[in-house]
Amino acid sequence: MEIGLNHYLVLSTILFSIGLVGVMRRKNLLMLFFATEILLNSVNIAFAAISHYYGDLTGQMFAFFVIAIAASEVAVGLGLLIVWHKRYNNIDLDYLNTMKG
Amino acid sequence: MSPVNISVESLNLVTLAPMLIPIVGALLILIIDMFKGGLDKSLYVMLSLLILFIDFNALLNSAGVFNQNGTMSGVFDVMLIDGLAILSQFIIVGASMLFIPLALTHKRFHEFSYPEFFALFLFMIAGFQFMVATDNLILVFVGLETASLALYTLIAMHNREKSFEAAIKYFTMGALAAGFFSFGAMVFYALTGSIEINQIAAVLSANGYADIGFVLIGVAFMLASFGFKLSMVPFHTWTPDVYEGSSAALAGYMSIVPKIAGFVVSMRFFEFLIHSGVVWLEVVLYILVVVTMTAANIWALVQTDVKRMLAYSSVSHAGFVMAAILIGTTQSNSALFLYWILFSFTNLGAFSMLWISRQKNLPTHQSSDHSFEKFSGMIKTSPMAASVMALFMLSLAGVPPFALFWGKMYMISSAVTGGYPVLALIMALNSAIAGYYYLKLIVFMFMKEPQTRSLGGAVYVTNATGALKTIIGFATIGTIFAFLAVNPILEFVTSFVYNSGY
Amino acid sequence: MELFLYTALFSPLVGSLFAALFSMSAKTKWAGIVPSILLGVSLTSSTILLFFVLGTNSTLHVEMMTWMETGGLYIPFGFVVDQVSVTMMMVVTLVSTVVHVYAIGYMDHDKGFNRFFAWLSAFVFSMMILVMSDNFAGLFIGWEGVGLCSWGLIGFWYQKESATWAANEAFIMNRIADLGMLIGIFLIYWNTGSLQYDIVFPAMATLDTTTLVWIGIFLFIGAMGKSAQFPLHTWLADAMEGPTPVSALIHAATMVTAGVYLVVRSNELYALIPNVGLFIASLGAFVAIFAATMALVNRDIKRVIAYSTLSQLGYMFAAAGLGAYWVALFHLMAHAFFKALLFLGAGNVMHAMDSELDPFKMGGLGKGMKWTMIMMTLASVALAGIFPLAGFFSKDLILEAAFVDHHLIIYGVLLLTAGLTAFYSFRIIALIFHGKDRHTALGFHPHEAYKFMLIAMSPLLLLAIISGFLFKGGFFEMVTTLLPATEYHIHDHLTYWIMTIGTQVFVIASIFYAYKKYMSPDIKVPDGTSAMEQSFKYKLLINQYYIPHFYAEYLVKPYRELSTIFWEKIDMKVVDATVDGIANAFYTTAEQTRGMQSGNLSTMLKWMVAGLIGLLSLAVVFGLAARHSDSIVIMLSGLGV
Amino acid sequence: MLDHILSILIFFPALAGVLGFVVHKDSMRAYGIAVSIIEFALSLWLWFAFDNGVSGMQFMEQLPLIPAFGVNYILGVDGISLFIIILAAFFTMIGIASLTDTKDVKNMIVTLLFLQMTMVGVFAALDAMVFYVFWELSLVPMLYIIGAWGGEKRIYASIKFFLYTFAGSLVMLVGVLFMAYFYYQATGQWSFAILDWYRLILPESFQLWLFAAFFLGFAIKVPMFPFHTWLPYAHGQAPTIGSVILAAILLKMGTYAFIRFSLPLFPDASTFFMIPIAVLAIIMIIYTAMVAYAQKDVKQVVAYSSISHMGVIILGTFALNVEGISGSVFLMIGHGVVAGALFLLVGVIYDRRHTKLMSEFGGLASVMPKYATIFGIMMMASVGLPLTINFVGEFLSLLGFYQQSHILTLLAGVAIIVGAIYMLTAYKKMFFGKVTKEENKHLPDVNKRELIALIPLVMITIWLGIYPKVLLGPISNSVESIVQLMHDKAVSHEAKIRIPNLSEGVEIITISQQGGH
Amino acid sequence: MFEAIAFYLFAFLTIAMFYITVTTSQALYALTALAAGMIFISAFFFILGADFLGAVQIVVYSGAVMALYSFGMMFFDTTREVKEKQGNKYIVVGLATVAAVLVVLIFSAPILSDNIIALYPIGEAGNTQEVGVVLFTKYLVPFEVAAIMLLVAMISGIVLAGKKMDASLTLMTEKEIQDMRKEKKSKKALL
Repeated sequence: MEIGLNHYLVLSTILFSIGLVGVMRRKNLLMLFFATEILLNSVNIAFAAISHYYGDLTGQMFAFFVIAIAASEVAVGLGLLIVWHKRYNNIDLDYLNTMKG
Repeated sequence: MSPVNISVESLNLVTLAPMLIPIVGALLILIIDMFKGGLDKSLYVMLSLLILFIDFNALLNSAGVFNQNGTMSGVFDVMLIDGLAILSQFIIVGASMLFIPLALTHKRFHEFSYPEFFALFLFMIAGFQFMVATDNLILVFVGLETASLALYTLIAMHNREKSFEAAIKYFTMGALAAGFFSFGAMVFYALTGSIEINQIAAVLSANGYADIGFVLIGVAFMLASFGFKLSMVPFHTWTPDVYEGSSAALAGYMSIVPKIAGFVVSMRFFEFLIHSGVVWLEVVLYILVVVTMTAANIWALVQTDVKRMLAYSSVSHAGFVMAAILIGTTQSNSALFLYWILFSFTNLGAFSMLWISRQKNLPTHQSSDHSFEKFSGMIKTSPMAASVMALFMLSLAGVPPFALFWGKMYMISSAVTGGYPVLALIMALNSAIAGYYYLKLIVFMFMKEPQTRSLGGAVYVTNATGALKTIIGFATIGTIFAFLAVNPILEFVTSFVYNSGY
Repeated sequence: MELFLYTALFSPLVGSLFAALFSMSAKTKWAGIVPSILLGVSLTSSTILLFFVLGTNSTLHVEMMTWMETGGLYIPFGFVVDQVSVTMMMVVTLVSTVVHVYAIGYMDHDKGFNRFFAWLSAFVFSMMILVMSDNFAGLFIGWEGVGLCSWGLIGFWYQKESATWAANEAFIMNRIADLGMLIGIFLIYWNTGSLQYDIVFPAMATLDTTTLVWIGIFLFIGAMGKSAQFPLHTWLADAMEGPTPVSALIHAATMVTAGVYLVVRSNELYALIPNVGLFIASLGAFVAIFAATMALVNRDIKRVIAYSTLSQLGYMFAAAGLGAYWVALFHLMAHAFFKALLFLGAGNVMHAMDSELDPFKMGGLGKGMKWTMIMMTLASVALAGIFPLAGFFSKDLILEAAFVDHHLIIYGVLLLTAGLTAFYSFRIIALIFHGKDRHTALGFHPHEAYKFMLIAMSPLLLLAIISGFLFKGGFFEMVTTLLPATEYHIHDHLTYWIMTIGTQVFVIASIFYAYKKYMSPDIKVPDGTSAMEQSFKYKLLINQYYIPHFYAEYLVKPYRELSTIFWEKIDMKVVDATVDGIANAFYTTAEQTRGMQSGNLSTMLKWMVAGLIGLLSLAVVFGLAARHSDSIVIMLSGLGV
Repeated sequence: MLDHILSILIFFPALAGVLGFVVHKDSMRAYGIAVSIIEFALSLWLWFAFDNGVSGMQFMEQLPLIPAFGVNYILGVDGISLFIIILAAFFTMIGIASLTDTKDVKNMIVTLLFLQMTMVGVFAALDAMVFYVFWELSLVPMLYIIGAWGGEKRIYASIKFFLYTFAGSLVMLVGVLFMAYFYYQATGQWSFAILDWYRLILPESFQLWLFAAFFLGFAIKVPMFPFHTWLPYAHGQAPTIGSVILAAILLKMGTYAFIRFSLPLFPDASTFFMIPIAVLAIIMIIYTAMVAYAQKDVKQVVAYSSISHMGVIILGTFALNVEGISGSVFLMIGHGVVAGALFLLVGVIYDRRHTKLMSEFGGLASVMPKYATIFGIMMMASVGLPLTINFVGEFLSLLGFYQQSHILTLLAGVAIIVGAIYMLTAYKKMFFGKVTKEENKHLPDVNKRELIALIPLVMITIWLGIYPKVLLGPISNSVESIVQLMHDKAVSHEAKIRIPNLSEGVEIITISQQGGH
Repeated sequence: MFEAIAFYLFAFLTIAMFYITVTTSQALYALTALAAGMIFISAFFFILGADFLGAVQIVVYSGAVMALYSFGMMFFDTTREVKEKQGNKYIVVGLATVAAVLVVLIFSAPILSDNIIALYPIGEAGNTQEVGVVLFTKYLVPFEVAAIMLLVAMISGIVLAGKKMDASLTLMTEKEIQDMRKEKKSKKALL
């Protein structure tokens, strides 16, 4: 049977949803960041697939930039985590609770 | 594969000029720091100011060109310099110019002691400028992320618990929003094979919106993503925490610049959908606008910290302005810019007032940096500062003839002319609700007794320097005499918006 | 002549202002003398005007200045001296002059001497405006003005709770009537386009009857208040809390007759609506007997006289209602003289008895107060209508008028009232001046009033005696140039004589009965134990038919309670609470939902996802609906939507 | 200078207020008095220069403000606004002159001067947006006055005052914008000039909605039942000067706006809503009078009496004929004088005893005879005794409305009864009877400073009661032109009948509505 | 056929890997599973003919990003089991499932891709070269901006994670700052 664009889109969606689960349930910030990577990666599959089926390079470009963005985010995110961890010696988001209301 | 032949003229590189200037400036700062460390912040402030000044002039130049030739595109049609781009860049750069002198505080704060702060700041401006000056979703995304990443760092550099917490929260939610954005872009790419908004619009209308389900999915993701950036309820949850965590000056800045960038992109993206009669979007935007305005307003009622209250208030203002995109007429879009220009004066002024009263350590009677109690009886100890603060509050509440009233008035008028009478009414009534919390501060300042009279008025100007006072003076004059400026601004804005086809 | 007009009108005002200058300083004789002299001036001017009117048989009409002018409305301060108003002017100035002079003595020891004269003269001024105005609005000025002065004078002794209460009652009750009057004025304006007498009355003829009836009724409501007709009569008896000269001037001679004056003045209107006239007459007759019955048992001299006034006002209205306007006016004049005299006499008695008013505690006062006794007796004779005193002529005419017009019930009632009048008048005369001395035992040492007070009263005495037979003819001549000149002659001479003599006999019999009953040495100060006092009739009468009680219980109290309910329950708990409730609703919602901002990053992320899901579900619903819109339309149409 | 006298009248106090910051605290009162006397003199000059024969606007000024959106700075006065402006200047003067030892007197006077600017501005503005600006701005100084110098619950009262009126006027703003939009639709030009709007005839259905929007803003300001509950709080908590100005001037903004906007812009809607509004007005009159009767605090009595009187003003306004409207305008001035004076009088006793409860007094007439006299005169004026200022207005208002409805006028006329009830009762409680409280036995009578403020008010009360023509002439002149305008503009048959036609054949230029909404 | 098998195989693998990533309580497992999932994704890229993208995926993600994360993990000492307080699981799973179902519902429908013009059609010249051309013409500006972004990220990383953030000037009083400055100077002088 033919694998069509829809297959890839559905796969992408499923992966994205897994990412969402991760984002929502993770309390450890580092592992939460993993989930955000999943989000971006799932979209990349779709981009590549669309690019393939439409015969258009733009999708690959987008995927390329998404990767770049993901990488930058990791850098900044880790930086933030490190500075937090140095001070408070944990990376559990339940401790981020000084502000509310 | 044929070789690529491109003439430099066709690239229209001048369109890049306004963005390149801050980038070059940022690099300059980094280089200066490399050669000679430990220079005083005043140098960097002035340097940044100068760079922004040049940037502003470049924008003036673009504006002149736009006036003559209309919309420009450049560098393989990635750059799109239309009226919206120019107007929003004016706001971005102008607000930045007002913001940067706020670094010259009397007290020492962590971030300003490091030149990286200024470099990142300029990079961020460039990021926002790129974001608004294109209709290519890739560049929007990249510009947005450049700016956001820099912004997260700027927040964290304030270097205390709340600021880290704020930065992490902002960052994490930003990452999720980035995911939404890319997914939304993907859906539209799947639908139209393009990631340029013009192209998307053209293909969609050529298809007659046959795949309305897909369109709506894409719009939903896009709305969620911009909803985060523009702090629409329920994507707004970061706003109060982040504003509270960052320094007052930066919070004021955040309430203006990132949002105008977001508004411009949303305008580009949603306007054509609204005009194509996507009823769903109208309904959803209507709900979002109303809920954002109202909910943020009522949450602001119960705040105990002025900065947090202002955070909710700026959420509400954003909701108010979002109505412009829903209404989608030239008048409403002009109203958006008018509103935001006036808002930036007032809001920056208000946050600056908080900024000059920022103490390093909290006295016992204060529950937070800018708790309402702190301002008790301010009129008795420092009447001038209290009057100015009250002025900003009244302006935010929309009491005429202060700046924001004109924006509100024009915005409501655009709702009226756009055929949204009920929305106009809701907007008006929300202003009334908002009146309460702005008044609350006035009540504390003017009608209560000072808690510690011994301190005198010093506590309210502990951070004041000539630079800060100048900025506040600017904002004050702008707020009071806005009625003189409204006409030129309005004419300018309307012609730009109209000539960009919005 | 205009000069005299203005002099007559404004002298009292000048006097009032003069006295008012001293109203906050210690008593000075001048504050009494100057207004009295100025009233004398006013009296003189009025007299000159009277002779002018009589002599030239013309009227004087001046317009001082514009008062209000807007739209179609034009109201000047205009004054007219014609036969009717000049009569009133004479009565007013004459009685007031007498009362002023009398009051100099009467109020001699009062701290508020100066204030008293300020009020009293102001009253005269208002009354003059009332009678002299050439339009309804001006009349209304005077109307309210006398009300104000009446308020100030009834409540003159403001330390007394009962006095201030009575003052307020009088004012408020008059206001109720004034509303009627005001509505009448509005009706007149919107139907005739003016308020000037000389425009309004000719125009009346062209109006339809319904309108006229309404105008007539509303104006009469106004008159009812001022003249204390049922059911607005209770204030008059309570008004006796004021100093006695006030009662004499305001509540006997002048102000209370303003209502009669109004009806007389509007005779052209009432002539067009005889049904209303009949109603007025019936009400008048009813009030006449109603008040007389209350006077029978009352144990307060002044109140008895007040009820008598009320009763006589009933007579006047009966006359006016029957179209005998000149008769009404004539009785008004005669009544003013003898009733003022009666009051002033009562004042003397009060003065002598240290403000004691219960005649049962007096008795035998005639010995020490001869002149007072004579004056009061003569006044009572006049009141009773014995030939040849004033009352005979005026009252008899009213009876005749009723008889001639074949209103026999009214006639009967009025006749009966005449007998009652005689009885109660002489009841108090007998109790006060005759019989056993009961006051010495109670520690009173009565003495006669100042000479000049008695002298001041003498003109009234004279007029009470002679005004009837001396003036009747001339009066008729004069006023009938303005008023309908109906002569009431019973053509059958026999009937006439039977009636006249019969009435006289009846009245005299009543007098003798009164003397007989109340001169007996057995009279004691009643202590509420006698069988008579226990009887229902007595209780009904002494409690004024329970009408004041009814008002207090069923009007005043509910009003107060309703006011409190309005304030505490409705204004605070409903109206204001709604407003606050709306505000609080926002606040409470905020308090309850602020938990959404838990500050926990995970929750925030969940909210974001939830928002996305919300949008997505809307999108899917809408997308499916759009995709299947055709089938949905079919389904809906199948459901009959 | 006469060309710009209105601008001078508006901005002179504001400028003086700004400069006032420099003046030393001890000399501030003198400064305030001097400034307000100059302002009052200027307003009198305006009156002097005013041409009584002209029914339209005079001393017009026009400056572009936001021409792109049709907002212009247009000023002008006619017979309706002229006297309220003078009254505003007068009361500011009286108010400052009668200021007792207030704390922070400097702030108070500066605030008052700013307040004066907004008050004059409201009545002089002929551009809806400028009008709105001053209308809203007037809330701010008042908020401060109540909130900073008020009684125990001053903050609650001031916020309630501000928010309530603010909310109402925001709805009104929507109405204003709609109106401008309709004008734009009809003519293709934006304009907020009232005189331009006068020439626009709207279909009745539009009128009804717009009328409702304007009504809410105005009704809260007046305040009409059931939007009145802010007023007792505001009055109860405000310092004397605040109450005086609130009652004398600020409330008049609402009724003035009815005449300036609602009537001529929406004649059909005015006719349509006439009866419901009259019913509301009657409820105001009777109900609040009864509530006033139940009060224990004399200031609240006066406060509720204000509402009751405003009801009569509303009734007169909606008589839609010259008599009624002239009467209501006159009553605005009359009630301003009388209510202002009564609040001043309450202030006098409050200064001495620091209580306003009537049960604390009694028998004051013998202790303070002058005070009792002046109070009595003002009370009688409030009750509407002829030859006092209030009577003229009440009489004309009721007279006017009688043409429209007999039975409602009869009900409204109950005002003169219930008014007498609460006023006389209050007076009796305070002044009559014996002096029971020891503290009251040696109260000083009104002093010179208080007399300076009160005597002119008494004189005006009586002078204008006897000779109202000086005011009534110009007022009815201008009212006539408004009534004629309404008649000419009226679309519905009902309105044509209800609104009298004063002169046949006068045609105004009308622009009919093109295209629906 | 091969394509289908490959698709389903890798689809299963990626889903499994990512599932592990979001559910396991062992940080190390999560990291490893994430890395594996990334590599499996690159397989899709190769299947879809996006060779360059596949390479970048492996290099950037599996290489750079993963390396960063593992450094981070060592720093945070999260190699042992991670304890996380879980709130309401149903919300999490429910929301995600609903999202998936909704989107899949729409996505299962075919896209009507009329009127689509490929702006940069994939030619015969080989993926990498084509990508290069497009990247350096059309997407030159985004590319350069991305460079800036990486620079920003770098600066941010250095600023945040470096020593500069150790002492907070925001919280210190002026006097403490003066003292610290002096101390630093004296240290430098000693060195």
